[in-house]
Amino acid sequence: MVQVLYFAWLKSRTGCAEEQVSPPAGVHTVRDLACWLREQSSGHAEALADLAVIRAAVDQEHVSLDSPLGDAREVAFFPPVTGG
Amino acid sequence: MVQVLYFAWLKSRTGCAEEQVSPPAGVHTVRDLACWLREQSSGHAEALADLAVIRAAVDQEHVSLDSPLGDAREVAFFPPVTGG
Amino acid sequence: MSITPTIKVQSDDFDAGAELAALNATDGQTGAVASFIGLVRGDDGLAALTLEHYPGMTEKQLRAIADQAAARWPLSAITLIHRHGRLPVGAQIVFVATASAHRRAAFEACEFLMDWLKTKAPFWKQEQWADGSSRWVEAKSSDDDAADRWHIPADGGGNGRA
Amino acid sequence: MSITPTIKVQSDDFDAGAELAALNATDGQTGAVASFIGLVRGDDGLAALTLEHYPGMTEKQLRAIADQAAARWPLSAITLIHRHGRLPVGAQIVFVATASAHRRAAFEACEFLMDWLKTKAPFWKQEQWADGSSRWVEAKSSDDDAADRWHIPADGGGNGRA
Repeated sequence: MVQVLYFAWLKSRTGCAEEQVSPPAGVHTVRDLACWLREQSSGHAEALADLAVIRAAVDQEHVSLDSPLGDAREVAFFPPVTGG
Repeated sequence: MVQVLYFAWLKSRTGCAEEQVSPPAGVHTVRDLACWLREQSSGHAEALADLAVIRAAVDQEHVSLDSPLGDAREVAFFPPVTGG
Repeated sequence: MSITPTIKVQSDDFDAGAELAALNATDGQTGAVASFIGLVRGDDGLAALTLEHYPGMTEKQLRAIADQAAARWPLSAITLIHRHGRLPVGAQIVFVATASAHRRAAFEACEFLMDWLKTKAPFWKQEQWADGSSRWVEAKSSDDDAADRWHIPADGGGNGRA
Repeated sequence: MSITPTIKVQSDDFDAGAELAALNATDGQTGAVASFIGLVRGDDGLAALTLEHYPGMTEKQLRAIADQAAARWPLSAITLIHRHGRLPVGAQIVFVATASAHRRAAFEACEFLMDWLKTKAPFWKQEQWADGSSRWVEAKSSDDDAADRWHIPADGGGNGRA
């Protein structure tokens, strides 16, 4: 089980701020997870359509989409940050 | 008549913060004035001994020692500034 | 000397003067305090910004950024404050202050922290317009360039800004 | 837009928070306020600094420095405060704050003003030591180098720092 979080416009598109998911065995990287999530609803498909504009964090650390999920408890997807 | 001001260690050496002087006709530049002032007392000679470490202002504007005195009303001599 | 940065993530406003006074309460070794305040600019009909953030990760990331600055410059104190929630035009968004013996270190660390906050801290700004519409602010490549000039090695924080 | 810098030369202490609040009282076009506070550092037995200045020229010079910054960067406000007299260890000496739409201009102008103050403003620091002795501080060539990096054309203020 992985907790998945969405922020900013990803959240409005998926329609949820967070959800518990159980990805199948073939999901190894953060990118794999995003691709699998796209299949879960049309909202998810829209939110995760263009992975070039999406950043991710695993257990609250910035990671590249090609990072392994390992035994991640929490994965977040979001647009590039705009704080400061 | 020119008002001459001294700051920091120049003031302790000349023994005065300011004085009115009437330099003779040959005094054209700020450097000429400094050289003439050196002859006025041993304190002045000591204060103005090394012109390489002395800065000047004419009528409250930084100038080079080779600037003409013109019709200056106020000339100041001081070490390089150390504010801020 | 190891320092403990002051990190605050809050919806409430902050008092920059009080924060500076705390930094000035000196060990006698601080000669320079550089600081920065970011404000909501009222561009052409903007009414407010709403800042969303990632609770938990935000404070962790701010602490990591402050630790990087402390490792890189000889600082005697660091304060980072970042607000979230709805912030009207003119409101304070962010406060960064750095104390050091000398001004160059204080200035550089302060700029570094701002550049790094802009590209690493998990905040997202949504613009609220006077006509009722809203829009998510897009990241600026100039902010990436600003952060890149500090040449921080990729820290797993890599991904990329493609 | 022409701005009127706030310039103060005084023996009294200043309230950096109040000065920043005044700068933040915004036209809505200010997004960034950078500021700097210089403090008396207590190096090895130093008790106080006494700052002498050139009344009349000081304020004029600070105004000229501020005008140069306003001409060079798009600033919405500038505040410069410089104290004189006897300042014990930990005391505030100088305050510089710059407001702009964007952070880079605010930071650069603030650093420029500090570098320029160090080499142009007619102040002289005398160190007062715990053992009763005193010594005039010598100008640092590193301050000249810092000012030189802004490539300001000689302004009659030339002379030189030989």
